Amino acid sequence: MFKKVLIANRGEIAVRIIRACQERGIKTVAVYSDPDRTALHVRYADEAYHIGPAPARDSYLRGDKLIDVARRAGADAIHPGYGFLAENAQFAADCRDAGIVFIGPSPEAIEAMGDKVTARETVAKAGVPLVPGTPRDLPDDELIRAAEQLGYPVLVKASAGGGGKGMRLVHRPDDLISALGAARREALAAFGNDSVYLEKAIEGARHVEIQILADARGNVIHLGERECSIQRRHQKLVEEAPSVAVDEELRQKMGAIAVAAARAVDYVSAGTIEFLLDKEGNFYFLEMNTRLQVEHPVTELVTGVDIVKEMISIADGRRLRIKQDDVRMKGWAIECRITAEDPENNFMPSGGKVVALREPTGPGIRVESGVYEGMEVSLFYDPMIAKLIAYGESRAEAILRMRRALSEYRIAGIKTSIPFHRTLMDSPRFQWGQFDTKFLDDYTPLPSGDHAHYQRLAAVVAAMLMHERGLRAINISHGATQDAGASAWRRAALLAGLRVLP
Amino acid sequence: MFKKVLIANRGEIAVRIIRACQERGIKTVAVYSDPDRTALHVRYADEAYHIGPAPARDSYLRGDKLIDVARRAGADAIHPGYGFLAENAQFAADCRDAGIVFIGPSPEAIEAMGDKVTARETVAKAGVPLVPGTPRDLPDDELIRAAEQLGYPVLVKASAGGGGKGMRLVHRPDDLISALGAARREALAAFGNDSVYLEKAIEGARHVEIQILADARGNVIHLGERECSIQRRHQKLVEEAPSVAVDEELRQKMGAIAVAAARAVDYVSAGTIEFLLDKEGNFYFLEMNTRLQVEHPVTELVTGVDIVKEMISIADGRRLRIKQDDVRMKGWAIECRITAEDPENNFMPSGGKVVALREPTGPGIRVESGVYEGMEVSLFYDPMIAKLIAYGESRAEAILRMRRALSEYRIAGIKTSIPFHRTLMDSPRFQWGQFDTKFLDDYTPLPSGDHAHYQRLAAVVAAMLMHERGLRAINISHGATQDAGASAWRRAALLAGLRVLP
Amino acid sequence: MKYQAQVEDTIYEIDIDEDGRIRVDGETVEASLLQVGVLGLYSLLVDHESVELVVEETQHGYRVMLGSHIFDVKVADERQLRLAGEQGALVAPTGDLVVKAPIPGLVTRVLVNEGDEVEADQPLAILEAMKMENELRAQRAGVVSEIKIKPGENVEQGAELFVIH
Amino acid sequence: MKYQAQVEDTIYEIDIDEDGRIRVDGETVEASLLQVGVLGLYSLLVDHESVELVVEETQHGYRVMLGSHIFDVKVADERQLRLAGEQGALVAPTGDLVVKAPIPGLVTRVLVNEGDEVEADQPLAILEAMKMENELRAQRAGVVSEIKIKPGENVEQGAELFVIH
Repeated sequence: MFKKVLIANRGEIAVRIIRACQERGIKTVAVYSDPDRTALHVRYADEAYHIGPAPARDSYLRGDKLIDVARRAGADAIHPGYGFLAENAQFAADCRDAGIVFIGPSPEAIEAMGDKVTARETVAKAGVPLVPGTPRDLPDDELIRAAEQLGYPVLVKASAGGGGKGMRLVHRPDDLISALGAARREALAAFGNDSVYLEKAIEGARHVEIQILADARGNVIHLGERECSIQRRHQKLVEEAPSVAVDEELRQKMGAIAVAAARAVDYVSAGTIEFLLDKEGNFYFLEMNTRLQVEHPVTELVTGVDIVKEMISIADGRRLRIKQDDVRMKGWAIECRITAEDPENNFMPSGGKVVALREPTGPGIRVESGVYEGMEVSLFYDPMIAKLIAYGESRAEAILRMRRALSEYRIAGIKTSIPFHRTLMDSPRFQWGQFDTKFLDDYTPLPSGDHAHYQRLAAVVAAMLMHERGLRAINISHGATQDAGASAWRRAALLAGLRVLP
Repeated sequence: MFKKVLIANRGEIAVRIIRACQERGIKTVAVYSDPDRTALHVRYADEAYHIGPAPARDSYLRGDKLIDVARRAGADAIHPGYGFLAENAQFAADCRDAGIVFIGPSPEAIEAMGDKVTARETVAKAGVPLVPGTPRDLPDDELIRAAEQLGYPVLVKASAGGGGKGMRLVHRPDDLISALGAARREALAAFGNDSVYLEKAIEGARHVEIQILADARGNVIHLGERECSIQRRHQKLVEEAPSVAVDEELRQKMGAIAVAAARAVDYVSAGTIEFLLDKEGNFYFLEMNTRLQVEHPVTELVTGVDIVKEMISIADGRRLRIKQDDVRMKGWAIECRITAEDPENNFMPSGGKVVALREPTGPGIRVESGVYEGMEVSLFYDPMIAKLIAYGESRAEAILRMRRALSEYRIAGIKTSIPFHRTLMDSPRFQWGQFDTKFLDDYTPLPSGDHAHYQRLAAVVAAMLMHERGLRAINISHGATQDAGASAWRRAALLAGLRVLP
Repeated sequence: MKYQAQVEDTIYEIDIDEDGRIRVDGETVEASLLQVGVLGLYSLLVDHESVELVVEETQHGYRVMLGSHIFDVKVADERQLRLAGEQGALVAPTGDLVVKAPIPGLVTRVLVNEGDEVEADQPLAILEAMKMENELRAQRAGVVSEIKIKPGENVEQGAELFVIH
Repeated sequence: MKYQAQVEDTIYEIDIDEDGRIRVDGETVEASLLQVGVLGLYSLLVDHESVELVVEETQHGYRVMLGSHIFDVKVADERQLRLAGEQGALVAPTGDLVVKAPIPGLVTRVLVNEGDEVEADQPLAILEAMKMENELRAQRAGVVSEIKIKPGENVEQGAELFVIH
């Protein structure tokens, strides 16, 4: 087994990987940019190396520095997490050339699946069903003609990259040109490549993906599906396993197709095949994510498999410890992504200092987090700062636990998606499982019955706080010394039913 | 189902019960003594009522006040947690008389099992094996004669109560009189009753207990065993499920005996039958705990049954949802009790203010806690302030996760048992599962190989902190204003590789 | 001491006497509010109801987060009310509204022209940050009287972008 | 600036120069120590090794908790060392040791008499608190020169119980 693993990432996923290594007795090396000196991943690792200033292109994307640190620290493997260099075939190849194990698939598999058009061609040959679409690299005028043939609505997608960046849904021919422009700009900024292509938009479809595990000895299994339809601007916000739309028969069918797709590129490691699933149970290949996925914990909870530890074993050349027949889904898991965004203001990123933090705990609750008290949430990186996962014996129990846990979660100082998730868990359509990928487009939280009551409490609280401040001012100005004033204020505050902790 | 439940307890167990109620859609009522106004259980409940000053006899033990609050708040049931009034038959009867459901067994069952000598007689008739012992209420001289017949070593035990209070192990006749005196004094102080009795001490035995669930319709099942041999002065410190000493055959045998013991008192609710298990696989009834047990989470994790929710359903008159054949133990769970005690100083209770808190999270980790930042840990109540539970697919994985989680756990401002647990998880005898209830009597932590290294780091840290303070003093005295001084100090501190957050 | 607190469109009259007794619009409430160890986190017991809340100070009062609600409360005391006279202290501000950048970023598009009438919530510009495009919207209706940025400009957090009259 | 730090029986000579470079017993170490948001919690990077620690101030230095270890470090700077002269600043204190009650409780038994010689760790008295009996032990060897309590007395935390010479 590896002696020491370098984690080429930050935030919650770096912490997750460090924990997996510790539980395998493997030493860990963290890397950090300037603002991350006191980040949790730095503190939880055995060693930490500075790799540059805040911008990712000068730090977490600098493959050369990462390989150099791995050499200096004596690390024999690198885990890339997700994002940053996780799906960069060149980096995977550079690791191989440097004699360091890349904990992930081969550069060839990343390459084959990284370009979405090549990926579609490859898996189509293996019998995987595709959404009708265009080749890549077409100029705008040909794309416009192709859109007519596909039929509107169409989806504009970036050839490189993922995560919804550079993606646009177009309903009418009139809007296509501007959408192509915007998508190309976004793709260029995000991936350094403005190539886009078109797909027919499947309406009313769910985003359902299959987790697969493949070892270097030709064993490939799937761990069932995840339901990821709760998306905003193609960014997933809530995921669950299993999916209410998938029965055992469909699960095995999708699983077998996913395994075939992975085999088509001789895939080794953990990976995910994303599908669109329409109302009739037809499913279409979207793309393959050749890396650990943000939402992997929901699969871990329902299958009992530690996906990160399996990735490490696989990279070490070991055989999968489980066979397809051993995989059983039990219970239900839901994940809410906690982002530093303001749900009241169109999910605007919200930086700032975390002045108070309390994470939920208790039965059925798992938190994956990079947040700590005193942390400055930087706008340089992805706004996802933590994940809250609830597990229960049924979907209803998981939702009730999630509601309970969200009500306990306190992050003060920055705005987060927690209030959004609280209203979502109360939404009858969500509770009934009646949603598709467009769910959030026309989602309005139910007016809550306690709004007027809480409004009144907020007013009372504000008056009490102002009253307390007034008493303090009076007592300080009357007191002989500041100390005497403070204790007089304390007395006064106590009279008013208030207490101030030192 | 109940509309509103009053939780007649505090700390982590009150929080645990509030969560179970919330996940069942039941409103909750907390009660609090003076120092508990801002405790987590008060903040997590829907309503909270003050019930008196700090001493438990004036607050949490005042059954009359609790029933009065339940009436005022409109609660239709009371959950007593563990400790306090949980095994007080009079309180259970008073609840019944007041028309409030007591979420626990009948007063008659509590009574029958509460007096240990009666309990032994009752279960013996049902065929449950007993450790040889004396009747209660014998004077010292008859106990001294009886000890000769039983053969040394003998155990002096209090007739009332539990938790190791009033218990003494005696190896030689010479020590018996003083041990009887000490045990009677402790029993009198703890239970208001100085009656004691003797039992033959079973050497090399483990403490293994069986969790049972019984509904009001005559269904009684067991949820397998818990291993609780890691004890200090008869106080459990670490528990696990399953036990390395119990195979499936023994489990079913002990389970069937435990069910028979519960049936002997027409038991309804969750309960635990404690056994001594000797090296040959013989087991002897110790006592029955007629309440929810501190260590119930380890059973919940390996069986998937939420014991607290089941207790609530049972109290509501519902049938058990699971049958004996549905109970399967999967994986391994270990619990460490986090107490406010100083393991470096003979586990002396350690009060004070929690100035910093970070609880571990991540895969396989569950925290049950009543601790929060800013909390004053009071010496009025039990020193157990939280529980850390690790779950894994095997005992080895659970231990490795526990080590990892303990290394993440930070409670600053008070001394806790965390360092003790860290060394215990590193103990080969613990790792091999080779222990009995005497394990801690001659336990010395392995000298850790990193002691000298960490000693040097501690010296460096102290010098750096003193250096920083010196720079601050210089800069403040040189600065024109305090603000300028502070920022000069900040600059100086940065030069020294230090930074001070505002 | 008398206070006026405004939340959204509702104004509450709150009276706290010397013994700390509280009346809200004439109705007595029993309330206890305590900070719980960390900055901004409070436990409120009001007529036995237990509510945990996070409070931040704002220019005119407090931002109170409780449950899944966030309330901006403006609050004024007796003295401020007297100074403000007949109108009350809590009348909505009139005049110019300066729209500032809530995050640092790159202005990729400006969606309005000077002199345009805008509705509340109408998009004004696109700010790119963290590789995502973020719409910046008007907080209230009015006329765009000044535009202080151009597409392609990088702006700091808090930079003034538009004036709405 | 030169420092002397004593942990258990070991004394370290630590030198921190004006640029913040650190030498420990003559050996250069690269170290960065930062407080991380909450009181007493620090992140130390020393020659790339990452250690998180909790620090409390004590009378003569710091109590440092790292890993499962707790170290009481006495530390003195150049000036204190000069004042202390030849002996060094960190010589163990001599004379009387006052044994105080670490917790409030009821004294149920006193196990020594005035004039008794005691070993380090020998039990001195039993204090009952939280319904448990707690042994109070001698921190070091010596002679019990004074006993300030009787069985049956309630003592406050910090109360003086014994003097050991």
